[in-house]
This record gives sequence, C-alpha cells and structure tokens, in this order.
Amino acid sequence: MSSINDTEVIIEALLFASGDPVSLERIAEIIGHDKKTTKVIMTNLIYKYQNTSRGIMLREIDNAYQLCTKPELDEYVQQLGTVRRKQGLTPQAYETLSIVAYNQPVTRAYIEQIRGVNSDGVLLKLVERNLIEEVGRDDTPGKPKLYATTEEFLRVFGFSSLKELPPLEMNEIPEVYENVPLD
Amino acid sequence: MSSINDTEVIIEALLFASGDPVSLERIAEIIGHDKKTTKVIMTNLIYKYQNTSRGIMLREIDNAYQLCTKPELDEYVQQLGTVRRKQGLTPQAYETLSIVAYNQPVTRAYIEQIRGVNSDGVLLKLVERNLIEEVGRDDTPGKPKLYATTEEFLRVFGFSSLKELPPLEMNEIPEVYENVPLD
Amino acid sequence: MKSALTDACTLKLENFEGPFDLLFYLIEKNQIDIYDIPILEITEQYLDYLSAMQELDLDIASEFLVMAATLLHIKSRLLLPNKEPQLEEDTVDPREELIIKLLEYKKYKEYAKILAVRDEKWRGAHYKLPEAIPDIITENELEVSPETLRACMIDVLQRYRDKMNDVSKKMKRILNHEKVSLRSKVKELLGFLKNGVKLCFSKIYNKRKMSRLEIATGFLATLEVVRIGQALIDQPAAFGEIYLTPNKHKKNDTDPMTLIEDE
Repeated sequence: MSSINDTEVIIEALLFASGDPVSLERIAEIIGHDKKTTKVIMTNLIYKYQNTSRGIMLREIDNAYQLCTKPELDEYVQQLGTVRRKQGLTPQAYETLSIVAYNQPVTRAYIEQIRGVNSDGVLLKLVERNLIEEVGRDDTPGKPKLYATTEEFLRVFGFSSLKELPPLEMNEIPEVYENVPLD
Repeated sequence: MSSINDTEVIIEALLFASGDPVSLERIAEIIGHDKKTTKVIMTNLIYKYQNTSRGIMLREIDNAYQLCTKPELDEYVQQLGTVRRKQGLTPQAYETLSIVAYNQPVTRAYIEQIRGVNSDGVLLKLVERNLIEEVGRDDTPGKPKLYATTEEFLRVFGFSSLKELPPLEMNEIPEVYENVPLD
Repeated sequence: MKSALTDACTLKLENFEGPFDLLFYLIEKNQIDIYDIPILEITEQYLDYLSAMQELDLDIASEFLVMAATLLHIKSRLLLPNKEPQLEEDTVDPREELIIKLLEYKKYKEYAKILAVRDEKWRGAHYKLPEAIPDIITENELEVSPETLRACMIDVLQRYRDKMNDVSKKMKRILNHEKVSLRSKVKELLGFLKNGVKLCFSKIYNKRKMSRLEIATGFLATLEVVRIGQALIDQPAAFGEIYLTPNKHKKNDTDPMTLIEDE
C-alpha cells in the first residue's frame, strides 16, 4: 500500500485499534514514511475528519494522535449510558389494583376480604406510585378510608376514562354461594 | 439533526464510543427513527464503509452493530505491538463447532455420534472460549444438555447471523446396493 | 491397487482424534473413492496403525478398537460367499453404514476447514475498548396492560369463590355429621323403648348433663321415633313434661332402623 488513501486507511485502523494516542514516530514507522511527511499526512487527516461527515475526529496530543468522538455529538453518546429500567407491577400489586379499579371506591377491609391477605403494604405502594389515592371515608363504623384509582392510573393503562376498563363478562365472574344451604 | 448524513455521523460516534455492539433498537431509539428505517440506514452504512477509503468497517452481528478494523489491515495493526492476536482453534474444535453450528441446539451424544469419539474436553474448551453455550436440556431420558453457538461465535467467524453459515451441501449418497466387488 | 496402498502405508504417527479421523486420513492418503472403499486394505492399514500405537505405548481409546472390530466384521461379511446371490435385496453392501457415517463426518470436516479459514481472516479485525460513559438510570414508564388487570380481577374473584365455597362445604360436612348423630339418638331411643317402659323426656335428655345441641337432636329423635310409629307421645301440660310410650300396635315387625330416612 502506498497511495495517500491507502496510508490514511492504515492510520485509521491503527488509531482505532489502539484507542490510546499513538506517537508520530510509531505511525511514521508503520506507514513507512519519514516523520516530516507523516506530520503533513496527519495534519491533512485532522482537517479531513473535521470537514467530512464523520462522527469521529482526529486529535493531536503532544505529538501523538488519537481518535475520539466529536464533542458536539456528546448528547447522543451519553444516551448510550442510559439504562432504562422497565418497571412492571408485582402480581400482588396488580391484584390489588384490579380490585380497586373494578370496585372503586373501596376500603382496605374489602380488598383484604377478597384477597384473603393483609394488603396494607401493597396499598401503600400503589398510593406511593400514584396509581390509587384516598378519596374519602366510608360511612361505616370506624370510618375506614376509601380508595380509588388516579388519573395517573388512566394514563399508564392508556384509558381515557374508567369506562374503558376491559369489561368483565357475567359468565366470567365466578359464582359465590352466598348462603350456606341447609338441606 | 435530521439529514441522512447527520444520522450517519451520530451512528459513527455512537458505535465508536460504545466499542461493543450496539443493538438496532438502541440505535433507532437514539437517532429517532423506527427500526425498519434504521435497518436500511445501517445496511447502507455497512456498504459505505466497505467501499470508501476507511480503515474501519461496520459489522452486523446478531441484530447489533459494531465497528472494527478491516481484517486485511491486520499486518499494520500488529506492528503497534499493543494488540494481541488470539490463537486459533484445533482442527477438532473447528470440527465440533461446525457440528454445533449446523445442528443447534445439539446434545453431546449427537456430536459424539458424528465424530465417533468422546467430545467432552473439546466441548468444554469451546464453552470456555465463549463460542458455544448451554441453552437448556433436551426432553429425552437423562435430560442431556443442549449446546448452541453464541454471539461471540458470529463475531469470531465474521457472520452477521446464523443465516450466513455457508450452506450444507448434501452429499448425494449413491446406491451401494449393487454387486459387491470383492477386492 | 494393492501396491499403491502399500506405498502409502508408511504412516506417520499423528494424533488422530478418533477412528473417523484416522480412517479419513487413510482414505485421503491412498486417494480412495469413499463410495468404494477397499475394505481389506483399509482394515490392514488401520490395524497397522493401531499396533504402531501399541508399540509406542500410546493409549488407544476404546473408540479405535470398536472401529477395528467393525472393519473386521465388514471384511468377514465381504469374504463370505453370498448364500443367495439371486436375491438382489439381500445383497446390501456391508460397507454401507460405514460409508454413510464417513460421508456425514466428511461434511463437517469440510465445514471445519471453512471455519478455520474464516477464523484466520477475522482474527485480523480489531475492536475498540468501550469509552467510559456514565450510566444514567432512568425510571421508565410502568409497563402495564389492561388485559392483565382484567385477568387479575378474574383470578382474584375465582380464588375468593373457591375459598367461600370451601367454607360452605365445611358447613355441610358439619351438618352431615349432626345427621349421623340424629340417627344414633334415634337408635338409642329405640333401645330404651324396647324395654317397654314409659320414658320421661327430661330424664333422658338432662339439661345439666347434655349440650343444647344434643338435647335439640334428642328432641328431633323423639319426633322421629313417633313419626315412624315406634312410640306415642304425650304432653299433658303446655311446657310440661313430655312422655314417650312404646307403641304396642306397631304395623309390622321390620327393623325400625330401616324406617329412618336415610339422608
């Protein structure tokens, strides 16, 4: 390889593979030119990187050369570091949220009766995540708090109103024997 | 930034900074295009790198993209003295690897049946070099482990996906039912 | 052919991975048509190789010995005169299975070469170490689906129903248990009546000795005994003592127990 183009190609490969700065001497040695010529080639190359559609640029640092990304592209490069944490709901949270959504407003006691387990913690989490909120108190002894879903709930589920909750078909609602039959 | 050129510039910066492969999804997300459009841009870009005076090339590996130096420039890169060239594999390892590649996922027993020899050690070496990996267990008695090739396999052998494996030429097995020559 | 083979017989002791590897070496070295392997020669060379290994005190893997046996078996079958030369179907080439295996093996041996070449080429590609890019962890939107919400509602209702129905089943079991107890009370009463004595309710079902449930059951038993005609009941005064007299005019002699309705 001997043409300017070929030399440039080699230099790009060298600098890319190295990652670290490579000295002028070392580059000159590898491409088989003297230091002066190599310096000219490098200066031209710096200009070329700057003025063509490249995402990378060539920097001279203390008689050594290094490739790096163009600083104006930093905002894009930074996004590589973005770790999106996709969050879901735990089964317990989903279950509790469904009871609130389909029966609102509801008391904690009601939720616990249906779920059969203490639901204090999971309710608190749902309130913290702004999916449900207190909307008043029930008019029964103890005046328990009543919970309902929030606007945030509608937003994350993509509903425009509660009417858009997927309907529960009658035949899907399991039958509960209300009274114990005395035969 | 919106023109094709600008997009290509961003992509080069991303891939350079990442060093590791960047998935199509992530690139699409950052450049603000859908996956289909991004795929087209990437395919064009691969071609562009290949056909201009560049020392680096763009590789597609398993729906992700990575920059690397053009392999034909290895002799120059080697002179940096900083990059170490990995050792090749033994013929047995290539043999075993090709059985895995073309039949994956496969059990050890299947490999040994074709090779006619115990392949425990060679499988272990391939796992150690991250060229193959366990991908589950076969649903047969004993639940033997199943092996498949890795992303590293694609990288090492210059494939962009398993679809690029050179096709298996089915050797025609001629009729050997004719008269048996007694030699 | 024989001379060509013996010429090639100077085996160099390579480290063959397995019997196929060795056989392949012999086939290539002797430029043999894989579809028409001269078994006699190949077997001879194969065995020569094994004995050379033995002389060098090398470990011979069992697979090599199995292949030797296979080759010798094929050889013997080829040498045996064909008993029924007329029947073409019976003249299956004993080498067939070996040939198929060798062809399969050859296929991968060729791929192995392709892989080796590609590996050699691509080992020349060099990658760059990642730049240090700080992690920015963003709490992403919740990933939720309306359908899951609906499914959860149905699930939780289902569980609730199962639980409730389980409670009602338990109640039923308790009641069934009480029915048995009614039967036993009736049986007990019938036993007393057999003696032909007039019974005093408050004496049999003493409030101090028995639970309310037992007394109530006893009362039901009393009514049952009257209903099946085994006794006559009399209560002279309201809220007064109840007397039970054995019925002397029973309609039949069947076992009164069978008359008790079986629930």
